[in-house]
Amino acid sequence: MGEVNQSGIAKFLNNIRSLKKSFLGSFLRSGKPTSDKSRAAVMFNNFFLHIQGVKTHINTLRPTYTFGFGLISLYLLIIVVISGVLLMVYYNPSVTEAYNKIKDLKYVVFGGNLLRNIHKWSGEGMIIFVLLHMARVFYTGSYKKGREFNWVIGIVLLILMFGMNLSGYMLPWDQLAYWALLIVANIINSPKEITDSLGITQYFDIGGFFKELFLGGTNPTQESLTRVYLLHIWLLPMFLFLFLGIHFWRIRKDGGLTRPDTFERKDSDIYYVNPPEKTGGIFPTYKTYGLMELARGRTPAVDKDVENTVLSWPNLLIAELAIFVLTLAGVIAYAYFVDAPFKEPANPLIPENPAKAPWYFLGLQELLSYSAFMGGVGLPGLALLGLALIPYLDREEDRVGIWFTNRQGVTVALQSFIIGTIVVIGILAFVVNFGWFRNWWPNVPQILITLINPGNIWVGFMIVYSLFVIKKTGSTRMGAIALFTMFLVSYVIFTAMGTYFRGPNWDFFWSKSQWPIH
Amino acid sequence: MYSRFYLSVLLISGLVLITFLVFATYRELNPEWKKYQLEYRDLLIKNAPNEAARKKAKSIKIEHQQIYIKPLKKVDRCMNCHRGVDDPLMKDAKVPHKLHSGDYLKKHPVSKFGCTLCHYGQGRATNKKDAHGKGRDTHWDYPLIPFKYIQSSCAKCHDYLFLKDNGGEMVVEGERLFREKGCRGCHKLNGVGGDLGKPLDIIGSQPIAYFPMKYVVGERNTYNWLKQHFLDPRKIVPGSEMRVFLSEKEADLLTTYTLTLRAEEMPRQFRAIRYTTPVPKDGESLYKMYCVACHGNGKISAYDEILKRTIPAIMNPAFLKIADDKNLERIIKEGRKGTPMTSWKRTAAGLRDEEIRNIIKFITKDRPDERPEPFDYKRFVTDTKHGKELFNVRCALCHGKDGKGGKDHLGLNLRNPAVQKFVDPEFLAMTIRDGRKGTPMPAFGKTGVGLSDQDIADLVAYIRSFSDKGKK
Amino acid sequence: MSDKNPEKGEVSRRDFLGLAAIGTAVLSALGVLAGVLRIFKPDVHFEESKKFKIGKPEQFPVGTVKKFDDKKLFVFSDEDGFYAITAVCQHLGCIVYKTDWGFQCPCHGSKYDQMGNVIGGPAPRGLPWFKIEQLVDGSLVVDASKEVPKGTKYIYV
Amino acid sequence: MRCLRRRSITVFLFSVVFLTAVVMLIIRDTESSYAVEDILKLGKKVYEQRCLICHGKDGDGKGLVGVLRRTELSGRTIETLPRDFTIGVFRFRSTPTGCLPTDEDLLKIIDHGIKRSFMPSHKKELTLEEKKAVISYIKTFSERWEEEEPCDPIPVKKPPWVGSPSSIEKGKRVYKDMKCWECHGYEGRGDGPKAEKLKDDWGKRIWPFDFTTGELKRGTSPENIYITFTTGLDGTGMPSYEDSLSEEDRWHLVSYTLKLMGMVGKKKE
Repeated sequence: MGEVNQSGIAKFLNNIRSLKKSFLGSFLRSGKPTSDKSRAAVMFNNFFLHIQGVKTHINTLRPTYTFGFGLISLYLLIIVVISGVLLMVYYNPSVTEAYNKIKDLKYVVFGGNLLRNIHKWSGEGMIIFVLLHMARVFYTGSYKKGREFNWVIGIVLLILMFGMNLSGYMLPWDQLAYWALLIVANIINSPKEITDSLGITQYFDIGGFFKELFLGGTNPTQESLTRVYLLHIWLLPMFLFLFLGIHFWRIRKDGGLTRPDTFERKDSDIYYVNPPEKTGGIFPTYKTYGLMELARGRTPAVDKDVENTVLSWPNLLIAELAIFVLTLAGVIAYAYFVDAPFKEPANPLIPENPAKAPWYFLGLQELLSYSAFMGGVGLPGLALLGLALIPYLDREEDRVGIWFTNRQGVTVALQSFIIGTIVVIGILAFVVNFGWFRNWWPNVPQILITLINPGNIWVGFMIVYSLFVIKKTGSTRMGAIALFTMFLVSYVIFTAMGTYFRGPNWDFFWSKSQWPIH
Repeated sequence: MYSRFYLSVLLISGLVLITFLVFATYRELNPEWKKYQLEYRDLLIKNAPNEAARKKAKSIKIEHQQIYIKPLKKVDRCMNCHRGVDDPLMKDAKVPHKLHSGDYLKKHPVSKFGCTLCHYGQGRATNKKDAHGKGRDTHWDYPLIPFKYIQSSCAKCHDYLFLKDNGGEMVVEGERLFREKGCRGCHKLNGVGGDLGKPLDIIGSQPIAYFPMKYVVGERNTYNWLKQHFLDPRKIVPGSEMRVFLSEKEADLLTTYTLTLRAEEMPRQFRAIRYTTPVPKDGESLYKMYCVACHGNGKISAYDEILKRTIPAIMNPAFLKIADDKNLERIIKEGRKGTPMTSWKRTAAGLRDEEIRNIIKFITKDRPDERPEPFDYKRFVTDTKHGKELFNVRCALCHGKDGKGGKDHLGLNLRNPAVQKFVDPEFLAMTIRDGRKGTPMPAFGKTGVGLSDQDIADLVAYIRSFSDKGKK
Repeated sequence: MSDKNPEKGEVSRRDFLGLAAIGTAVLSALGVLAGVLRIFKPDVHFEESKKFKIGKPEQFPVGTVKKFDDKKLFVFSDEDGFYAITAVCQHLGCIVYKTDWGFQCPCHGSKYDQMGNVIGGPAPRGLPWFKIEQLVDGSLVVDASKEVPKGTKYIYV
Repeated sequence: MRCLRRRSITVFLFSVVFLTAVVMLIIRDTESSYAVEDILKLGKKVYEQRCLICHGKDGDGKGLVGVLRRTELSGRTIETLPRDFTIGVFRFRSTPTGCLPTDEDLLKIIDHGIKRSFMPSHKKELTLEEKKAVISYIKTFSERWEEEEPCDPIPVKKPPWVGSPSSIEKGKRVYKDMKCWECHGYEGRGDGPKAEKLKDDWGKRIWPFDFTTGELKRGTSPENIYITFTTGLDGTGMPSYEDSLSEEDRWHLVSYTLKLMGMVGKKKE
């Protein structure tokens, strides 16, 4: 017995002595990644890393291919989540307290102001980088060859991200928040414009229904703040992460990032990757495709261009880490210098003049100033639908993974950029100088304005022009490039118009210094 | 070994990140108020009367100073910089370390009242610019109140009788001016007053955005708006019809008083109201409160550029001679539509019948004893056509061709429904016959221009026919 | 089973059972969804009543306009009677202000005439007029949930 | 729609020109047919109907209406008496200081009235012949009209740079150098140090013009301001600057006056 006891205790002591080693061993099961095998195993066995392939294509690592836009968006999201959770420590979604809490955060919480700035700017940075990411995916034709649905998921993520930003904008309960909330609520209400024209509002008030759902009443109150808070911290993030999971899962299933069918390794790639070791290792490059030795898959995948892949550990991970630190440094530097806006406490009696939505919606607000329904629901809906349908309407599969597909693509993109800029600015200049129907015939029925307004004309022009491009070039991809370029151009120009050139009463001003003081 | 590009990116961004983290930490650790507190400690050490005090001063902690006033839900962090505000040793120090002037703090301990209760400013803020609320980018509606208006804060808790002898003269004087300049002729306060201007009940606590700041000179805050608009209403609000002509000092007094009109009410334990100030009920005071802004002393009738019309002289003996009390009461009670004269009855502007009677008593105190010779309008058979001809020659010069008076016309509006409805022909006829001595209205009867009674009757008939036409 | 007259559209017993089961599941899911949506809409909103007293008719002398700031409402009184027009811009809900010629919205420049009809800007519809009622005690009540046609004026004692 | 309106405007203008021509022909015809006595008789009739009530039976400005009062924007009440024709001194002339006005000057006043003084416009009420008659009648009140002849009017030609910022700046200097502010005040509010005790030639209290209050009495136009500087306002404290200021400086002063009146140099809203 004693002997057994002794040996038991000895074992136990032994276990204690080797605790560090065994714990780390259970944690890092593949040991220090020194060989190619163990490097692969690290990727394989780790929950967080296994979403990435063991090997990564060099094309993916070339910074000029992706510019890391998607990755930066993801990191911004991570920063947003962490800073958001920290902000929740102090924030209180109450109309009487929210404002004071944020003032306190600014004045007496260590780093509170910086934290808020980081949260705000990384949230808004996401908009920019998600759009850039979208542009990259589009211009490299990466929505094709089985990635169609992932593009649609991306659109869903885009909407959710806008929703997150918008709902966050309303939480400080200052003048900006209150009036933005009211404007958004009325955008939701804008189908009324159609039901009114048809005379069926009384029976079928869909706009009013959703507005009420959103506000929890008819005016922004505590109920609205509670609902917006719920949206911001729970509902939208939940769906965002759900769809984000699907997004990543699909990338992996679709074989990683797109790349040209005929990939040529350049000498300069040596700067971006740690070149594969030609000798030793378990993957003789001449012998096998993929990870047959490790993966219990059904068949080895062909067509993987395995000669041009490198191990993800460390090549991919070091790139990802670099971009993460770059993102964080950028956000903190920006947040150090620029404070997030925060105005007077909400006052339902005195509207801001001009009452502007957050900047990323000012393009919409410009459209809204022509017709509430079209600007708020019709055109954005159409744009999102059009974006989502692009992969299904353009099914040419050659030269995927190359920026602008070919020389013609560059030309078409450039042409649409120039024509789009001219036409959008022309339309805006016309509207600013001459007004629209209501200025000429005050009694024009609303349905006519809803149907024919500058926004609709622009969208109509975009569609006609891209059809024209399709006809001229005989390629749907070219039409898609034209359409998407024009979409981007108009988003930027309309947003700039709303942000910089619209002042009190939504009048045109060359600069903010010309605004009448009120 | 690893890729050079990403490693250099990692290195550079890592360095940038660390730099900014260090910067941010430094900024957080060295807020503006720390400098002031260190200065304060040095001052304490320097001024210490004995060794013990010096030792104590040396051990003073540099930390956040905060006053939380629970019943008011107020948080004041002003003492972060103004730590010496209740320290008698700091009597001769410079601002911000100076001891609070006067002996106010004896009865208003900082720990109970805080600072922003009287001085305004943003109590939560911890840097000078935000705390003082100066400039538009601080986004604070109640910036630090200028010293000359500070007494307005006293009226939050004290009554006028108390303030009169205890350092609140400006409020008391302002209140007197407010009454005597006839502000309530146009502005409602507590539901009593005219309808021309905005109600003033919470004007002092309105946010800055409520005031059109376009023409305000200097800092754009409520205080400057109020004062500059008292000095020249039309400069601040173009086209304003406010009739107020004040000296610089009077404008300051009125600003002080206006700032006491606030929405929030102090909790009971803060208030020290012992007496309610009696509201004057005599005719003269009431006349000043409600009538003087337009009618002035009531003796002269002059064309007014501001209201773009001639303001009648209501205390002119010639007018009083023919206007009896009943007539006056009706005019005051119903007002005159189409003119700035509002209806003053209980349910409109809020004057009680008794008060209106007192005003009439005051107006008619100079009424001559003799009564005018009656005209007896009813005995005439009138001819409006002839009246019209006469009107166009005799009356149109001043009253306008259509009898409407108005801009650049000396005469009053004769088409006014109130004139048509309430003024009896007898009154009109007598006015035309005898004129209004002391005003430009001449006597058209035998003593003056020389119209016959029949002519006058025709004129009256014509004037009274306006209302018939108006209806068609 | 499925090869039994599929062209005739007949459904076998088992298919029917499957369809019915799935249909029921879908229906109940829809029902649950509707119930969940209903949660968002309380029977009464936690806000001020849409009906409010504005005072006795005598308080509105003929020819006056009163703005009720907190109710976002203009009450007019003229020879023909009383009428109430909302101060909420029908475009995106800002608060309009009164001008000589009508109403102006500061946010997107909508303009309305004296009657509340749109005369400029993006507003899709005119400012609604609200119903005015009179209580037994004589005071007027505006019901902001009930619109009336433009030009409806109320005459009360 | 627009085309139609333009056509109707053309038709309207044409008929106006035509009618005016006809009326002028008729007037010229009838004018000569009146003898001097008849003219005076007509003048007297018109005067008694329209002028007597203010200007008095003897043209001494002491009519039944008496003093006219007016409260300006600044709150000061100005008392005006109707013009006394017996002295034969007139303010609003186009002739040099000390001179009698021309008939055209008087006609202009009768036609347009005097702003801010309750002298109404008689343009529509009287025919040209009646106006001329009444002018002749007014001239009988003072002996000056028999003794003197009106001088020649001063020509007015507005330079194009009036109202420009540099001109305003120069005008401001002139305003300062010529001590305009002594009466009119530093900001043109008519509240200069001398304004308190200003009296006219007959010892009646008068007030310097407050530029912020509105229109000039003779009508606000750069030309009218210039003519006021040049001719002075006889009988008041406003002297003629014909000799003491160059024509250019006077125009600069006009620019500055317009600025004070808020008519130029204002930021566009």
